[in-house]
Order: sequence, then C-alpha cells, then structure tokens
Amino acid sequence: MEIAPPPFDLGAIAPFLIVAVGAMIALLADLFIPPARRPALGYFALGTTLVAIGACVWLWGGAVPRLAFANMIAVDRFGLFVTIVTLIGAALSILLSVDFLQEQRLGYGEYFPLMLFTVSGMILLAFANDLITFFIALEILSLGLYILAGSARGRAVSQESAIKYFLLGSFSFGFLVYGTSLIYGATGTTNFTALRVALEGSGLTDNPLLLAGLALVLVGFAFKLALAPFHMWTPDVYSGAPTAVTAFMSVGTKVATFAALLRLVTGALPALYADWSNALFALAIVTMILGNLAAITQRNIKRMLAYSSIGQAGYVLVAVVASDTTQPGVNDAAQSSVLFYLLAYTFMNLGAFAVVVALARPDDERLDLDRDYAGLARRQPLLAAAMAVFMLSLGGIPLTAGFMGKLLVFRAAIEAGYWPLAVVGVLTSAVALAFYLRVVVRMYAGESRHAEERPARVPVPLAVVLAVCLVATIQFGILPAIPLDAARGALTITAP
Amino acid sequence: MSGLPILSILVFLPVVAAILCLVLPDRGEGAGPARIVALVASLVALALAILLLIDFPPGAQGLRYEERASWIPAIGASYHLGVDGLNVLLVFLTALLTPVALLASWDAMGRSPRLFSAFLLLLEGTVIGALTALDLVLYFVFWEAMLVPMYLLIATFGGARRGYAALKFFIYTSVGSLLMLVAILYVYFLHSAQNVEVAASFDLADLLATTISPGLQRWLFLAFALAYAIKLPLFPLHTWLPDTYTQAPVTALILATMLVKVGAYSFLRFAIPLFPQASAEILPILAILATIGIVYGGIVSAAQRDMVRLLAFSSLAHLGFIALGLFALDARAIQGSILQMVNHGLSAGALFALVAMIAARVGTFDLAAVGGLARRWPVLTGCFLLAAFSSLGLPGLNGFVGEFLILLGAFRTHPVLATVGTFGVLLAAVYMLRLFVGAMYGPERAPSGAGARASRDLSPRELAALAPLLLLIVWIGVYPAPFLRRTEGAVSQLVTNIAAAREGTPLTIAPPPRDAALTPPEHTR
Amino acid sequence: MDLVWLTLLFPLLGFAVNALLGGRLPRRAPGIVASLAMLAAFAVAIYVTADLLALPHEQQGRDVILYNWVPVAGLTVPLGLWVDPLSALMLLIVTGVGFLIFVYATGYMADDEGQRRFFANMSIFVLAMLVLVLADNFMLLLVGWGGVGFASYALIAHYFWRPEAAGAAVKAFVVNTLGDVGMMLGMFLMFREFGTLQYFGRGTAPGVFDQVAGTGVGTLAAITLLLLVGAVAKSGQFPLHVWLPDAMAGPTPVSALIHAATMVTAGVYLLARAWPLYEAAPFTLGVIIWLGAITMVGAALLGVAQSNIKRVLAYSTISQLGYMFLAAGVGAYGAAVFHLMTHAFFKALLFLAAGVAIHALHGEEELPRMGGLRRVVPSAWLAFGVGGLAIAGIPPFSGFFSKDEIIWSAFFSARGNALLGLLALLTGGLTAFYVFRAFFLAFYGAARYNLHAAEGAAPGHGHEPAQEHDDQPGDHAIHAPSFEMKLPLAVLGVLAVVGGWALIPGLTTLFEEYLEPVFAFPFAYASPVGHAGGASYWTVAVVAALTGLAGIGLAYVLYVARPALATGLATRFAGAHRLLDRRYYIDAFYDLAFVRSFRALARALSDGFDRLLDDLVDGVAAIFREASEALREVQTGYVRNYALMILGGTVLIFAFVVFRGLVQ
Amino acid sequence: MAPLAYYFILSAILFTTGVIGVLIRKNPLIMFMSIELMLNSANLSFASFARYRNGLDGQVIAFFIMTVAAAEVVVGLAIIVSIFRTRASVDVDDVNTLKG
Repeated sequence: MEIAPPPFDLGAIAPFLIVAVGAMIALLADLFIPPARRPALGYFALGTTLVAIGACVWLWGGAVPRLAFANMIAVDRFGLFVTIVTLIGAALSILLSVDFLQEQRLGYGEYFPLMLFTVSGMILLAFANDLITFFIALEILSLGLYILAGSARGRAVSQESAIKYFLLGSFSFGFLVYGTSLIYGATGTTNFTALRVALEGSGLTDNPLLLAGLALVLVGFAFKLALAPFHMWTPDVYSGAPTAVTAFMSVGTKVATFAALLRLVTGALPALYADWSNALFALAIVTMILGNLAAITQRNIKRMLAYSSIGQAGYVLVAVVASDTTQPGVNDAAQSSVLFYLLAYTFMNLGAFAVVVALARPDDERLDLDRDYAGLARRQPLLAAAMAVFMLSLGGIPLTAGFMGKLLVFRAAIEAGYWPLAVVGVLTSAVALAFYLRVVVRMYAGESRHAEERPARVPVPLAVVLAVCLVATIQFGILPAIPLDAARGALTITAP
Repeated sequence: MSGLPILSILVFLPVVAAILCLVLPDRGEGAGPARIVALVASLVALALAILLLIDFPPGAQGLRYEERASWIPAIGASYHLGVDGLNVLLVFLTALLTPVALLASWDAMGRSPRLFSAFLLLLEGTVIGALTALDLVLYFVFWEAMLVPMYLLIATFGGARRGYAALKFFIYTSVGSLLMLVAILYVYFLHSAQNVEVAASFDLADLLATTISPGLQRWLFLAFALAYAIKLPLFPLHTWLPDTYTQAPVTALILATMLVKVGAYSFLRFAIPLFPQASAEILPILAILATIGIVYGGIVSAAQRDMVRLLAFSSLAHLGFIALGLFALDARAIQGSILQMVNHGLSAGALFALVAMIAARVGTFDLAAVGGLARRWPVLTGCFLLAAFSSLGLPGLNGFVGEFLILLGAFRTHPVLATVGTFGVLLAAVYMLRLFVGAMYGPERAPSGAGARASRDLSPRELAALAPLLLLIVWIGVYPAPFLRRTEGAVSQLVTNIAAAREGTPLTIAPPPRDAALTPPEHTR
Repeated sequence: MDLVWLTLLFPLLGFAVNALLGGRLPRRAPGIVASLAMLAAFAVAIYVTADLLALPHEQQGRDVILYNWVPVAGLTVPLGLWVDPLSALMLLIVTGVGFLIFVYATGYMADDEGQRRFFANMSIFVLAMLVLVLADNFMLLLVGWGGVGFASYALIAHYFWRPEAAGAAVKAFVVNTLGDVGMMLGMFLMFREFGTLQYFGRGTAPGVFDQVAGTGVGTLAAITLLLLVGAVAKSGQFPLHVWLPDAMAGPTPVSALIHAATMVTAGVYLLARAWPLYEAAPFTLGVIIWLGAITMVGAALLGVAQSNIKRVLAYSTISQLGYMFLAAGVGAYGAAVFHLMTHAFFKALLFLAAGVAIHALHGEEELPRMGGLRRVVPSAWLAFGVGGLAIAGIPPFSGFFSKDEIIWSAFFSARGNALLGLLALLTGGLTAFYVFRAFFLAFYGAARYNLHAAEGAAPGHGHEPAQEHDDQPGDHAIHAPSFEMKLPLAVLGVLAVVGGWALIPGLTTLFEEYLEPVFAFPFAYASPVGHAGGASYWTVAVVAALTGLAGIGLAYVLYVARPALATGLATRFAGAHRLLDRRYYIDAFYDLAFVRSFRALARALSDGFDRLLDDLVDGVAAIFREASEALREVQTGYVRNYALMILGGTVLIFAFVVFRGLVQ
Repeated sequence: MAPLAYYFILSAILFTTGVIGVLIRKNPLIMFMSIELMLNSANLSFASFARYRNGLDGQVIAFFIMTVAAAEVVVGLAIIVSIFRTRASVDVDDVNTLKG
C-alpha cells in the first residue's frame, strides 16, 4: 500500500520548529535589547525549550509513530524521548548560563540564539531518518557549538578550543559524508527505512562498498560521541570552552548523537549487526579503558569531567552493542538502558558542571581539584554534598541514577552475551572511582585554601539547576521505575 | 507486630533521621541537636530490633517478616526484605551498635556532629538493608551503598592520611563487588533464559532455582567470593583493613565492624546456596586462607604498637575464625560463626570504644607511650579487662562459645585447618594481653601534656555506651541458648539444602547427631 | 543434692557484691562478704556430700542439669553438674580449704588498697574451680578450666604495677592457654569420634566414657595426649611448669589457694575424671608416668636451690603434683586423689605459715634475709613445722599415708617398676631436705632481716607501692599475725595431721570405700603383689619414712648445725648449683625459642611481609597512575596529532568492519 | 560514459589527498581546504553514483553538501580570523596550551 504522507507535516516537527523559530526571534530581539537586559534572552530561550518540551509531550500522546517529509523524518516516541532529554539538558544549561555569562563578562547576545540553534540541530538529529537529514542536523549542531566553544572571545583557551573542535569536527565530518556516499553507492539510498528494506535478505551485506561506508560513518559518530581513540579533542575543547558551554555540549550532543546512532544501526542496518557490533565492541572497550584511565591523574576538574564523559560514553556504547534486533527481549533491554543512561547522565553530568559553575569567580574559574576543591565541604557544605552525589552517581554507586544506568547497561550486555564488556565495564568503573571519589575526598578531607573568603553566593537559577539535578539523580537511583518505563515505552523506532 | 513493616522501619528510620540530622544546625564543637535526634532514632530502632529478636521464634526455619513490593518491574527487581536465622542476630547487633557508637562518639564528633551522626545512621540503615535484602539488586544497592557513609566518615573525620585511606577502602572493596554485580546479572540471565515463560526476576528465591553447570558455577562463585573475601577480609586481601581502621574515627569503627560481617553473612545467604557445587570445590581453598588469616592476623597483631592497628589485625584473626566456620559447611560451625559475628561485634566494639576513651584521656594510641593506666581508672580497667578477655575467647564469655563451636565443627570437615586455627586462640591471648597489659599494667606512664581528662574514670555516658556490650558479653557466655536457638533452624536447613543440591559429590556434612536425644532438654528432676 | 548449684551461686554473690558495690562498703567488708559466701558454699558442699553418701554406691553419680547451655544442630551441651564422690571431694576441698584461706586473707590483706579486687577475683576463682570440678561434660569443664586460668592471671597480677607481676601473670595465662588449646583439640577429636562431649550417657545417648570400648587405640592415644597437654599446663608439669614459680608474684593467699591447693590439682582431677579414657590408652599412660617422674625429681632438685621461700614451696608443689601424675599413670587414681587431698591441707598450711612469716617481715620473702623467726612468730614456726613433717612423709602426718600409697604403687602396680619406685623414694628424701632447709633457714639461726630494708624493697608482699608508704614512718615493728590468720593455720594444721588417717592400710578403709563408685579399682592396682597393708606396703613405708627423716637430718646438719658446710658444698659443686639456680636453663631456652623468635617473626611479618602485600596493592594503583600519565603524554595538544589519531581509529574500525575476515 | 570505477577511484584519491593534507599541513586555512577537498570527493562520489543509478537524489545531496561546506567556511574563517587577531599567527602547532 502506498503511504501518502501530507507534504508538509509541520506538526510532526513541532519541537524542532519551535526551537528554531525561537532562535531566530532571539537573534532578532538581541538587536533591540540593551546588554544589561540580556538575561531576559536567556529566560526567553528557557521558555522556548519548555514550550518545545510541551510539544513533545503533546506529540507523545498523539499520532506517533509517523514518517514525515518524504520519510526523511521519523517522529516516534524514541525520538521524542531523546528530544525531551535534550531539551531538559538545554533548559538546565540555559539556566546555568544566565548568571555565569554575566559574572564572567561573556554576555554576548548571540549566545542564547546559538544555543537554541544547536538544540534544534539536536532535535533534528533525534528524528533523522535519513543520512542526509542526519548530517545536516549534525552540522547545524556542530556549527553552533564551534562558535559557542569560542564564545569567550578574549580568552586564548576558548579560541584554541574552537579551532581544535572546528578543524577536527570538520575533518571527521568529511569521513562521515564520504561514508554516506559509499553507502549510497552500494544501496542507492540514504534513507534508513529504505536501507533496511534494501539490506533485508539481499546479498549486499558483504558488499565492501557498503561496509566501507559503514566504517566511515561510524568514524563520524565516534568523533561526535568522543569514543576513544577519536576522543582526543574532547578534553581540550571541554576545558577551553566556557564552562556553561562545556556542560551543554557534554550532555546534549551525546544524547542526540547516541539516539541517531541507535536509529541508524538498529533501524537501518540491523542486517549488518555483526559488523557494527564488532567495531563498536572494540571501541567500547578502548573507550572505557582510555577514558577512565586518563582521568585518574587530571588536576583540572573540567578536563577530568571531559575524560569522565568519554568513559560514560563507553558505557552507553556497551548497551548499543547489545542492541541485537534479532532478539527482541535483549534489544528492548539494551535500547531502554541506552535511553535511561542518557537521561541519568544528563542530570548527573549537568549537576557536576553546575557545581563547577557555582564555584567560578570572575577572575578565576576555580578549576584546580587540589587547590580549589580542598575543604569545600567545610566552606560550602551544600555544594560539596551535591557534588559528592554527582560524583558518586557518575561513579556508579548505588542509590544514584548512575548506578541504575550501569546496572541496566551491564544487564543488557550480559543478556546479549557480551559478558566481557560487562567485566571490562565494572573494572573500569572501579578505576573510575579513583578520580570521582578523589573529588569527594578533596572536598571532605582536604584543608581549605580559600578559607578566609566569603562563600560564593549561589544564584537562584543555578540553585534550581542543582536542585533539579540532585533530585533526579537520587530519585532515578532509588525509584527508577518511572523513567525506565518511559524509556521502554519509547522503544518504537519507526520501521514501517 | 505482624502488620508492622518492621524491617523497612529498621532500614529507613535511620535514613530519615540521618536526613533530619543533616538539616539540623551545628553549634560548634560537639554540640547541637543532631546527635540527640540520632540517638533517639537509633534507640527506637534498637527497641524494634529487640522486639524482632524476641518475637523471632527459636528454631524457626524459613523467612519471617517478609516484605515485598514492586520496585523496578521492568527488570524484575523487587523490594524484598526478610529475616531468618542467618541474619536476625546481625540485624539486632547492628541496631545495638549504632547507639553505642553514637554514645561513644558523643564528644568526638569533631567539627560537625550533624554530619557524624548522619553518617553513622546512614551506615546503620544501609547495613540493615544489606543484611535483610532478598532481592539481588536491592542487596547490591545496599551492599555498595554501605561504603559511602563509611567512606565519608573516614574522609571527614579521619586521621592524618584520611584521604588516602578512604579512597583505598572504597576502591579496594568495590573492585570485588563490581565483579559480583556481573555475576549477579549472569545468574539472572541464566534464570530468565531457563524460565522464559515467567517474568525475569532478581529475587533470591527465584534465582536459587536456576540450574548452573559446574564449570560456570566456578566462575560465578569466584566472582561472589572475591567480593566477600575482600570485604571479610580474607588473607591476603586484607591490606585495606589496617589502613582504614587506623585512619577512621575510632568510635565509628564500633559500627563499622558490621561492614565486614555483611561479607561473611553474604557467603551464607548468597554465594554458597546459589553455587553449591562450586562452593564444595572452592570453599576448602578459602578455608585455608581463613586459617592463614587466623594465624597471620594473630602474629602480626602482636607486633603492632598502635592500639587501633593491633585491633585491626586482631579483627583479621577473628574474621578468620568466622570464615573458617562458614567454609567448614558444618551446621555447628556455621552456627558458631554466626554467633561469633555477634561476639566480634560486641568485643571489638567494646575494645574500639575503650581504646578511643583511653586515647581521649592520654592523647595517643601508641602502646609504647602509655602504661600502668589501671591505677587511675579502675572502672575503665575492669571494662577493658572484660572486653579483652572476651576477645581472646576466655571460656565463660561469649567469644569462647563461638570459637569452640566453629573449631568443633570445622574439625569434622577440616581437621588440619581446625587444628592450626585452634592455635589462634593462643595467639589471641598473646596479642590481647600485650594490648591490655601493655596499656594498663606496669609502672605508670602517660605522655606528658595529657589533659585534665586524664584523671577521670569513665563518665556515666561512657559507661552507658559500654554497658550493653559488656552485659551481652557475659550473657552470651553464660546463656547463649536464646541466640543459638534462633540460628539453628535456618542453618540446618541451609546445610541440608546444600547437601541435597550437591548430590553425587561426597558430602562433608556431619552425619545425624548421636546425642540428638538430648534435645529437648530434660532435667533430672 | 539438686541444690549443688548453690555452691556456684555463693561465690558468684561474693564476686558480685565486691565487684559491683564494693566501693560503698566498709573497708574490711570485701573479705568478710567473700568469706561468708565461701562458708555458705562449704555448708552446701557438706550437705550435698552427705546427701550423696546416703545413696547406695551404684547410684552415687547424679547429673544435675541447670539448663541447656549450648544447643546447636546436632549437639546439645547442658550446663550440667555431675555429682559423684570424686567431684564431691573436690567440692569439699575447694570450698573448705578455700574458706580457710579466705579467712586468712581477710587478715593478710587487711591493709591492701585492692582488697575489693582481690576478693572479687578470689571469688571468681572459686566459682570457676567449682565449675571445673562439677562439670558433667568436657566443654563446661573447659569453662572452669579457662576460668581458673583467668582468675590466676588476675590474682598474680594483683600488684599489677610491678613489671614482674604483670609478666608472671601473662606468662601464666599464655602457658595455660597453650594447655587449653591442647584440651580443645582433644575435645574436637573426641566429638568427631563419639559425637558427644558428655562424660556419661543419659537416657539412650551414650557419653564419651561409654564409648571407649571399640575405639581405636591410636585415636584414644591422640585424645588423651591432647587432654594431657591441658593437664600438664595447668598442673605445672614438665615441660610446661615454667609459669608456676613465677606465679608466686601474687599475694601469698593466692599462692596457697590457687598455686598449691586447688587450681594446679585440676590436671590430676582431669586424669582421675577421665580415667576410662586413659586406661584405654596405654601409650599416654607411659607418657604420664615419665612426665610425672621427671617433674617430681627435677622440681625437687630445684627446690633445693631456691632462696625465696615461696619459690621453694612452688617447686615442691610441682614436685608433689609429679607424684600425683605418677600415681595416676600407674593406675593408682585413688592414691593420686588421696595425695591431692592431703597435699591441699599441708601445702596450704605451708604457704599460709610462710605468709605469716612474710607478713611479719613486711613482705620479705628471701630466706637469706630471714632467720630466727621461731621466737618472733611461733605460730608460723609451728604450722610450717607440721606442714613440713606432713610433706616429708613422717608418720603419722597425713603426707606419710598418701605418699606411701604412691611410692608403693610406683614399685608394685602393674605398670610400676623398681626405677620408678626408687625415684619416688629419693624424691621423698629430697622433699624433706629442701622443705626443712627452708624451715631451718627461716625459723632458726640468727635474725638476718632488716625491716627498714624490707619495707617496699621486697618483692611479693603486698600493700601499696613504696612511695605511698613513705608517709607512715615508724611502722617498722614485726607484724604479728591476727586471729583470722591464726585460725586457718590451726584448722589446717589439724587436717594436715589427721587428713591421712582416712586410709591407713589395714586399719581404715574410709577413703577407699568413698571412692569405690568412681574408679573400677581405686586402690586394687591390679597388682601382682596385692595390697591392703601387705608386707610390701609396710616395708616401703618404713623405708620412705626413714628417707624423709634422713632428709630432715641432713637439712639440720647443713643449715643449723654446720652452716658453713652448705656454702662449701655450693661452691664445690658450682656447676650443678648454677644449673639449678638457672632452673636447668629451661626458661632461657623458652625465651629464646618462643618468645624472642616469635617477636622476631611478628616484626618480620608486620614490617616486611605485610608491607609488601600492601605495596603490591598500592603498586597496582601506581600502575594505573603511570598508565594515566602516559596517556597524558600522548595528549600533546597538537591538532594534527589528534587528526592522526582519528585516522588510526578509522583504521581500527575498518579492521573490524571491512576486513572482518581478518580478525575473525 | 566512463566506467563508474574511474569516478570512484578519483573520488577516493581526492579524499585521501584531503586526509593527508589535514595531517601534514600546519596552516589552518590549508587544513580547512583539505577538508573541503574531502567533502568534494564525497560530492563527486554522490554525483557519479547517482548518475550510475539513474537517480537524481545523489546529485541533490551534493548540493546539500556544498551548502554545508559553505556554512563551515563561514564559521571556520570566523574562528581563524579571531585567532589571528589575538595571536598574529595561525599555525596550529602554536595552538597547544590545552593538553595532557
């Protein structure tokens, strides 16, 4: 039967449209707003994301799944779930930025519009059902981030961050695009749905062109997800970019890109499971080991969190590897654990960055673990307690969301037969404790270096971010049933 | 009390109280309302635990006070608590040691009594959770969460090298635990693969029904055993223990000794029943390590100058006894082990408290710097004497009953190891007397500059902290029957089940007792 | 008879009152309370014994179970008291002699600051000893066994501020614990073999002794040898005797009660109690015989060379216990128990008499600094003399009868032989010699003491340390014994004389009949010669008495008549003298072989091996740190390096995807 | 029409040249041009495959890529100019304060 979607199903891309339009309005509005009032732009951006979340919720209950725009877009609960997570991350990042920008004198007007553009790219990424949509979305996302990374224009590190990110990002984008062309060459299509149909039962699965295309596309993904050994830009970019930007890109990009990866490999290329799972298996192991190992000796909290995010991506990747569509039960377990992990990761990682932001001073970002975090528990007990929770969660200690995420991921891995991944995963988790807990030890056991100084006032928006992240991190750790059921409810990747 | 979710209350009352403590203000050194709140909460929990213990029928088999609730239905994890003979005593002990630790720490909570009390209460809640959890995810959650308050206690209130010790403690003990997590997941996977028609489950009762090939059992058992062996700790995995104990606030150790007991208990609850064949193969090897631990801990303990370090190594030796009893797989030895866990909690708890009280008076833990203190504080000396001799297993006190049963039972299955282990009793006499006599006897010596407190004997508060421990030390020595009877049913059941699960392999379980006619008791009259 | 538990309750009360509210009582109250408790216990003991003896012989063995003590799966150990003539006798000795010593101690310790502690510990000791003798199973026996060890430790350490007292206490406890280890192992083996720890069966469940027949000789030998380790340690037999002389650091009443009259006899009691096991283990009996013989002779020789009066008595105790072991070994359990009883009388008497002398001299214990005390403390002189004659085996004192039973058994019982008999005879002479050496040195000759010097300087006696006495100048008169010290001397003196008359071969058979329900052949000895006052017995008796007299005579010559001769002999046989003075170097050997080497081992393990283990753990952490540093090196910061890495990663992915044939 | 393989090989050579350019050149502008080369090799590839398959979508995609590349140029140049303004050097080997 012929599927005849309406030519412009704008409703299907409502979240994307809201954010994109919001971005443009903000861009225009910036022209008319005096610099002192710029925080208002931030609240406008926040409102935009909230409206977008509302749209997602509306779509969730509405007519999904459906394909739109000549099958280029797949609107389904999977995408909606990821979009909501992304938008939550974005909303929290915006709240994080408002006072940070003022205090660090980074109040450039294009900041929030750029952020919204980037978010729109992420949303598109989550819905992309075609390699073309995918790489355009990726590019929207990346271009925004390149600029945001360099948005502290006066600071050399920010510029360095931008140029490194830009050059390497474009470089890997080249691989991605070229890989796409090879896939197109082998199959004649770039559409996920069509690819899936084309590959099913055909002799194409051994086609070297297709496989080479897959490999090159995976390179693009691996770069964006900062999987080792494609991760080397991450610490430099993360530590160079303004902290609020780092916080935003460490969660949003990862969430959306993982969603796209999952959609590609399980929605379009299940026939190549053996190939991509093989490659991702290797990447997962290398990523978990290198990311966590390298973090041990970091002194700069942002670099440490950068390496930490590399390691975290490794754990999510474990669940991606386990997404074997031939075993529906296992596949469900794996994909729901990816979604859950991404959700948990968003909160705990943003929370950690929120603490970093809270500690930053105008003249000094206070990033040194040994100097600036020592004795924090005595100076600012609440911030320290919050940081401890986030560190424990990132370290996968029970009663936090991070533990539940790891539990689900390793469960999926074992169900799929990948117990070595689970073993490597837990061992690297133990290694990771070394640096996560070191932060806690510094805070609780260290002697304060800034004892004389008045504790930093935590602005209300930041406090809201901290509270939300804290509550979510603990709640998902103790009672994970609600988000987990939502994640399981979202497992309907469109496959007409 | 049938309707009351008593176990949940025991778990969550301390947690809620801990949160309350965190909110309450500190009023400078050793003041503020937090510790009073903590004490009241812990006493309420203790009262409940006593009720639980009294209400628990002697000789009962099977689980009591079970609580089940849906928790994470998506993966089949449920909230499932329960007690039987294996853990009822330990729950009671935990509830007992918490107020004792609070009282003993009363003036030693450093800059932040609210944090100290809150961490102790969190420790209590998580330990009771780990002791009563019957769902493996829930169990693991508590098991791993126990570390956090302990870690924070060390990091916040510990000695000079607290950072190093806290990290080492946490990471070392986590390495094994995380591998156990993989093994748990693997058993779960096997279970759901074998029972596709029923919903997947992490419930222990369900997982016990899983058939696992002997080869696989070996690996899974090793993963579990590694976690427990580190926690216990078994020689040579013990090196975290002395560092942790010496750097932790000493009065917190009163409760912290429960952590290691959860490791011992977990062997009985999880590792051995889940993998009966593998445990038959591997436990004899572990029993050798346990025996080495007895001797090694005893010898090394005798060389320590630091009182806390001495007690740490003595704990290694005591835990060696406990482990040997468990690994002997003899009903008597296991009952002895469970009782010995209680005994160790009492005697080590009292000793840590006493050593802390001495150090608070003379300002040092160095044995070489003190001596002849018995002249100053007769009451403290009397308490110390009782605790020390309980620890070295003096017949008539609690330690003897446990050790005797352990060795008696172990002698049936591992005569050589039990023989070597028995010499641990001699070593205990050596190092315990070195501690007691070294500190209390001989010409009077104390570091100059010991404060004005140095002249004071035990305060009523300190006595109140010690009294329940000392009372139980004597009680269990004289009349252990109420405690032993409560473990009997579960242990016999366990031993029978393992024997049954191990068909075809030669049993090391003792034949039916010959003097069974002695029960029920008959009096001459 | 069911009231036997009261004998446990009274000492417990004595302890509780002293320990818990002693601080609020008047100064002398602790001793009075404890003594009254002992008296009550003694009364109950008499009642229980009378009750027992009223029963026909075959029913004289009753199990009084108080409650189930240790009930576990497959083993129930009751807190049961076994009342039969043997335990009743021990009960009487412990409470009776104990009571006398308590009374004595109220006087002796009247000035001691630690009276409360002292009497509390003494009460605990009696309680433990009663548990030991009354237990109806081995595990409970061990409770008493360990309990007396603890009480002994606590009492030896009564003057805990003195390093030698603290050291002696630790030594005593550790050696006793070594014995406990042996006993425990014996019990474990026993349980493995018999499935029970009860002495005697009840109902259908057989006890240990009921199952001896049919058990392998090797197993029985192992069980009995292991139990023997405990007995040897507790009774101060070679080679575990080293703690007993040191234990004299405690107050003298302690030495009298614990290290002479009661606790040290526990080993003998165990042999007698477990005789069915031992009779079935001939190898062990051989060991017991020779251990007993060696100890008997060796300790007697050491007694000759001691200068401290309490040490003389301590070695004599060891030696006399050797006699008892020898007796048990040759099968004369009755004789062993008989000697145990008379020894309790006269040795307690000797110690208390010595205590009076020491007390009189403000704690002086060294014989060279005594002398001439006959006129100063005549009561002590008389009591020591009576006790000396008793231990020397001079008729009609009690020691004569009990010792001769043993000497005769050593010669003529089935396992005895001439050598053993001769050794026993010789030791009898030696005993007479060294006891009277002490007697003459202390009570005759010129007064060599200096009360000023003795004050505080002397070890062993016991008030408070010297510095606290300085404020009482002028208290340098002889301490005359008070009434409560003299009364026990009198009673024990009478008992030391008449105690042996319970069994005079051919005349009285009281003791033999009394023990008949306990032993299959209390005095029949399965001897080829026969007994009951036969010719061989009286021959041995006469020779033994003469040997004793000879010993006394020699002592008189050397220490009263011709003192110069004694010093001459000492210089003449300097080597032998030094050997005796250094106690055969056994203590030195133990110090080197066990104490020092243990310390070295402990230090090596602690500072070496354990640190190595720890370094291994830290080393793992260091490896991770190094790896991490290495990774940081790779992170150069150069964009082109990163790009190269991306290319490398691409190759990796290609390897897995495109060239999967290569890697699979 | 030339065989597809020719186009394909050419595009592969272009791509490789681009990759090598990125790896060996130090000037960010030239590196960026190399990246453009990589993108254009993809364009060639798309177009030729589309032609070979008688479809148009591949060529459409090439337009998309060109647009994306143009956007990248804008952003890239902006960043490079910004760096040049503060450092007076655009050698990427000088940009390594962030490392480790």
